[in-house]
Amino acid sequence: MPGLEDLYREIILDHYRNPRNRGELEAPPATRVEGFNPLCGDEIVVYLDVDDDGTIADIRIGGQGCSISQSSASMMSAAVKGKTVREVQALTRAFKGMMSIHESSLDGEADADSEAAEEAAADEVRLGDLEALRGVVKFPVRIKCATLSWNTLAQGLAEAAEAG
Amino acid sequence: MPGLEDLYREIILDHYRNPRNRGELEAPPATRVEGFNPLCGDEIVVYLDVDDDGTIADIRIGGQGCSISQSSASMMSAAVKGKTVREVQALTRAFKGMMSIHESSLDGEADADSEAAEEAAADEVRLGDLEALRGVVKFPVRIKCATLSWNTLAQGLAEAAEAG
Amino acid sequence: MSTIEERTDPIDVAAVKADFPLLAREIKGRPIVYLDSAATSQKPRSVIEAMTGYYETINANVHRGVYEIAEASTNALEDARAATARFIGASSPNEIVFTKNATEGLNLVARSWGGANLRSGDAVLLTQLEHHANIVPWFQIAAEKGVEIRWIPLTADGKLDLTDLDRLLDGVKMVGLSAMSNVTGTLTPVRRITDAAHAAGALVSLDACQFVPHLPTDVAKLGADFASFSGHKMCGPTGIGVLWGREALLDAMPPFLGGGGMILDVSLDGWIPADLPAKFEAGTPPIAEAVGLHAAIDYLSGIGMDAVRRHEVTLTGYALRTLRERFGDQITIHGPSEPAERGGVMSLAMEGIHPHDLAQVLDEHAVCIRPGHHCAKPLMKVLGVGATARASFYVYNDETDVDALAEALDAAAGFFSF
Amino acid sequence: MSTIEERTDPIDVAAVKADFPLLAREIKGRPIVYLDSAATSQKPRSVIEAMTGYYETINANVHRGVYEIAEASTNALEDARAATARFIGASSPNEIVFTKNATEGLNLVARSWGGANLRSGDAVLLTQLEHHANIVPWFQIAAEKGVEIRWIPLTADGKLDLTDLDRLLDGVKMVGLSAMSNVTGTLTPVRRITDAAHAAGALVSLDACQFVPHLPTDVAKLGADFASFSGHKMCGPTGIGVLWGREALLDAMPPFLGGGGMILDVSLDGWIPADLPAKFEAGTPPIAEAVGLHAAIDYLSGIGMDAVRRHEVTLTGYALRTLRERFGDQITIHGPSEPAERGGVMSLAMEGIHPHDLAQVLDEHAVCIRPGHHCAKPLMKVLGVGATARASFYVYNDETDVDALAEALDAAAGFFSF
Ligand SMILES: Cc1ncc(COP(=O)(O)O)c(C=O)c1O
Ligand SMILES: Cc1ncc(COP(=O)(O)O)c(C=O)c1O
Repeated sequence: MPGLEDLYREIILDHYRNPRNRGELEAPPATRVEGFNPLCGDEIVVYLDVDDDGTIADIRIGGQGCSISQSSASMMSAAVKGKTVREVQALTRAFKGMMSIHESSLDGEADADSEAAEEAAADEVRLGDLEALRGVVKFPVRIKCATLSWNTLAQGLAEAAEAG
Repeated sequence: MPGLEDLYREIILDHYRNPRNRGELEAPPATRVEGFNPLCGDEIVVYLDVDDDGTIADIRIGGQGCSISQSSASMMSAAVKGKTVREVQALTRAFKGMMSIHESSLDGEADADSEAAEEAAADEVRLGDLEALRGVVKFPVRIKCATLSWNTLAQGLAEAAEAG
Repeated sequence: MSTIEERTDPIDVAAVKADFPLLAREIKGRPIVYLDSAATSQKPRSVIEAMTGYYETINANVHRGVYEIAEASTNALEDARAATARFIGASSPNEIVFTKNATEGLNLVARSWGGANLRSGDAVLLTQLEHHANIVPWFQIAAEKGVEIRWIPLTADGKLDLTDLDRLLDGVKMVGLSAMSNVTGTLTPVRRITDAAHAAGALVSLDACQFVPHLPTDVAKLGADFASFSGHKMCGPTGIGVLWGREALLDAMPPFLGGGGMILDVSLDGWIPADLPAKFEAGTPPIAEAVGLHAAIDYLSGIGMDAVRRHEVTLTGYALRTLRERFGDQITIHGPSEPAERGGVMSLAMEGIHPHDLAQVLDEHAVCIRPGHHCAKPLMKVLGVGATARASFYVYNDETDVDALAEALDAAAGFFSF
Repeated sequence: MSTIEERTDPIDVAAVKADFPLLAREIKGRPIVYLDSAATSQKPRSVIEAMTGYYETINANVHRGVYEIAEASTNALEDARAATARFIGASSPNEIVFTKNATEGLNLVARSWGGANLRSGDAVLLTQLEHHANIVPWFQIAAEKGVEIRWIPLTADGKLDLTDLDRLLDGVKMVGLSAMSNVTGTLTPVRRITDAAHAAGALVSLDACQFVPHLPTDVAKLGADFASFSGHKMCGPTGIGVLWGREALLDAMPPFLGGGGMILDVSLDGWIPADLPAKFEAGTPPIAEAVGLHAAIDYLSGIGMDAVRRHEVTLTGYALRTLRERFGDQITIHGPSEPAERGGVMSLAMEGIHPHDLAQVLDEHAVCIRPGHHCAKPLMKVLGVGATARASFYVYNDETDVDALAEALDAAAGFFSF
């Protein structure tokens, strides 16, 4: 049986208490996207500044929510800042692959996610600190908390690409 | 336990096979009303010719349905023809009183009906042949078959009164 | 534990019967002969126990709970959705909306799809053998929108008359089609009609109420766009139905009922609907009922839907032969004469005996059939009757039930001939 | 047999608890502490057994069957309707419409009454503590009809601020009012608002979801015009809800869903709706669920709703004292501070711990509470939070449950303070 320490790793609580890149960017020129977790009320706002050469020049995080959603957003912001959009896409696939549950999935996402996992493996992406969130998989209800910021980021990148 | 012979008395089957006053009247001048039993599809059409002095000069019955609804309509037509509207109202109360079930009623009709029974007793109405339908009460599902023609008649009298 | 996993064709009906507690009952001193499965089916022990087990061990509201039984309850609901999707060949659980019954599903299509897509001057095409549940919702939206309702007529033996189909389809945006009549048992040529409808630019909302419980169902092969059915006719509980729809269509449709669970956000100024399938499931869903439906699907799958269908074809053939031989001209059996063209539903007319009276006498013999218009009054008019006496079979019926029916019909004929 | 008929005040909670099979469960090696009855209640054995008994002995479709079990099934449904009418002081069983849940009832009022009676320029008045189920349906019909939505604001301690009530009511045709908040437990002054609404020519649709299960209910005394609630929150099953409405209003309203059972006649040219309550019950109703609801009503009546209410006031008082003493400034308890002004629902905020995380730790202690917005996002905004951690009590909870909650909160505070 998974214990709380599988979920609330030290580094997660650290990001929760001291969130990185917290704040806002003026939008426009930056891109602003909101994400909701309709089940628990978590809200994430991602502000993105993508360079002309496709690099994430700056990122800020707003919103509120539980330790998992907030620390995941914080860790994400640290992980993607300065990376190219392509690199971020590979990282997103890797992260969502890690978050996939291979038991019967709630909404058919699992298959897509496990494909993502394989692609990510092919990308040979290093997750680094993000590995700390691996324990979330043992608490399926919380997976959406951990992926909310990444889904919001993906939407933001799509919007930034359209706008640019 | 009630048996089929309680329901299908000889006289009922006779009225079913040889319905009295079957047919139509030209409407207008006659009043024509339709009644449905939405549960089983029985349909009764009553044609009424009410005199200026409030006597039912003529009545005809159309429609189709089970032996209980058809024989009840036939017996009703025989019982009311030539009677005054007041007499028919008393007879209707007496009949519906007989049809009331004193157990828990399906739709609250029982209370109204048992009041009707008391009033009818006060009226000292003689039901005559209509008594043969008393056994229907033991088959609650069939009560609506027996009362359909009487409800349709009541509606017809109301419409005739308005028109006149 | 199910006792039916190892069964091979033909079905061991005695063993199946033993799975259904109610079928062990006696009525008026005789073993019950239940021939009203078209109205609702009986429930196997495994279904009843699944719901009891749910209430006794994991009952909790779904979706928003973190605690163990709330998570188990959510999983039970979503597992039921996935099982339902597999059972009918849906391409994703997102295509499965749990409703309260088939009627709600058919209304949802008329209101949500119809509300958004029908315009004044459009036409909706129905068949004359539809159940009121696939008629009245279209009347309602048609009155609101100024839409014309057209009808596919019937042949003398109760099949769809498709002679004029292409002309009828002209200008039609939606076809409401029953896959199998609940009165005559007629199996309609669903694929032929869905192909013609799509060619004419129309969609098809299938009333699969009598189909899914009795025949192997693959919505992709049927070619329909929506299909609605009820749990209670397929060995499952009351209080739950299913609407299946193509994901892209459901995605584009506005929500139906509003409330908890179907929103992404609500403020004083407005609201944003949630994604599928939550968008169409406002309020607490029928959770225990979904668990029961799942058990029913497992039960039927254990027997095998092919075996269920074969069994019913054989039994229907036996019934048609028996009744015709025994009662000759005294009996009319509405609908197609070939068992392969129909399901195990037969509407009977006995010379000189009203269906209501017939059912009453049969009840004395513990034979449960249903008299009435069966919520298909337009079809009654076509058949030229006010009501029929309907006997319907399921996987737990066998030849002894048909024999008991014949005996009781004989008794009724005797009773009303004196 | 119920074991509770003889009980007198105070309630023998140990005996009550023993009536609920799920409450005998262990979670992670500890006895379950179920504090989520505002989401759904647990079910006593008598309710579960009533449904099993229904399926095993009289399962049949209702209304149109002549045979013995069909008649028994019909009677069971109508007996449940009559019992429900008595339980809430309705003046006739015709005023009781069985729905799938409270949400459907609230939607029915908005769509059927609102569809027929609201005009562009009219206003609908809601409160800021409404559940989405009494908000979104009004947004939907308002968008269609060009109707203005207004809001009764809240005071700092989560009560309705009625200062401007008369001004707010000007031009209002309908008030949507929760009798008790599912977030703060606030009991609203229903009678005061129904009187003011009627004086202003408006009707009131009451969300009685959290009220009927917990307080003696007399719809006549409350003065409302409609009231909706769910079976599953009052010891009954999922899959059933109740809409009560004044008979004259329901009579005048157009039908909602179309289908079998709600018609008097259907032809190719049109249809005639049936009388109450059939008019609003399209399709096969939740029959087994009505039987379960009836058993739940009998169970609650056996204890006595006065006793239920007194028990919850006492327990809520104990909980408020215990938590305040133990956690002081570390805890915020939203809503009215006096137990008499509230139900047994409390939304907690622990300093520095998000509700979601709190619930997660509590689950380790087998304490079941619910984090989230509780389908009341406008209220969350007023409270200035994204979510709350909600604990809610029912007749089977006692002081040991409150103590277990306090213990677990303590552990959570410890866990997140390192
Ligand atoms: C106040 C209130 N209104 C409405 C509802 C909706 O009830 P249901 O989900 O049973 O339709 C609930 C429960 O979730 C509630 O607490
Ligand atoms: C063909 C058909 N359609 C629709 C229905 C309606 O199903 P339900 O009453 O479960 O909504 C039925 C059953 O009564 C049916 O037989």
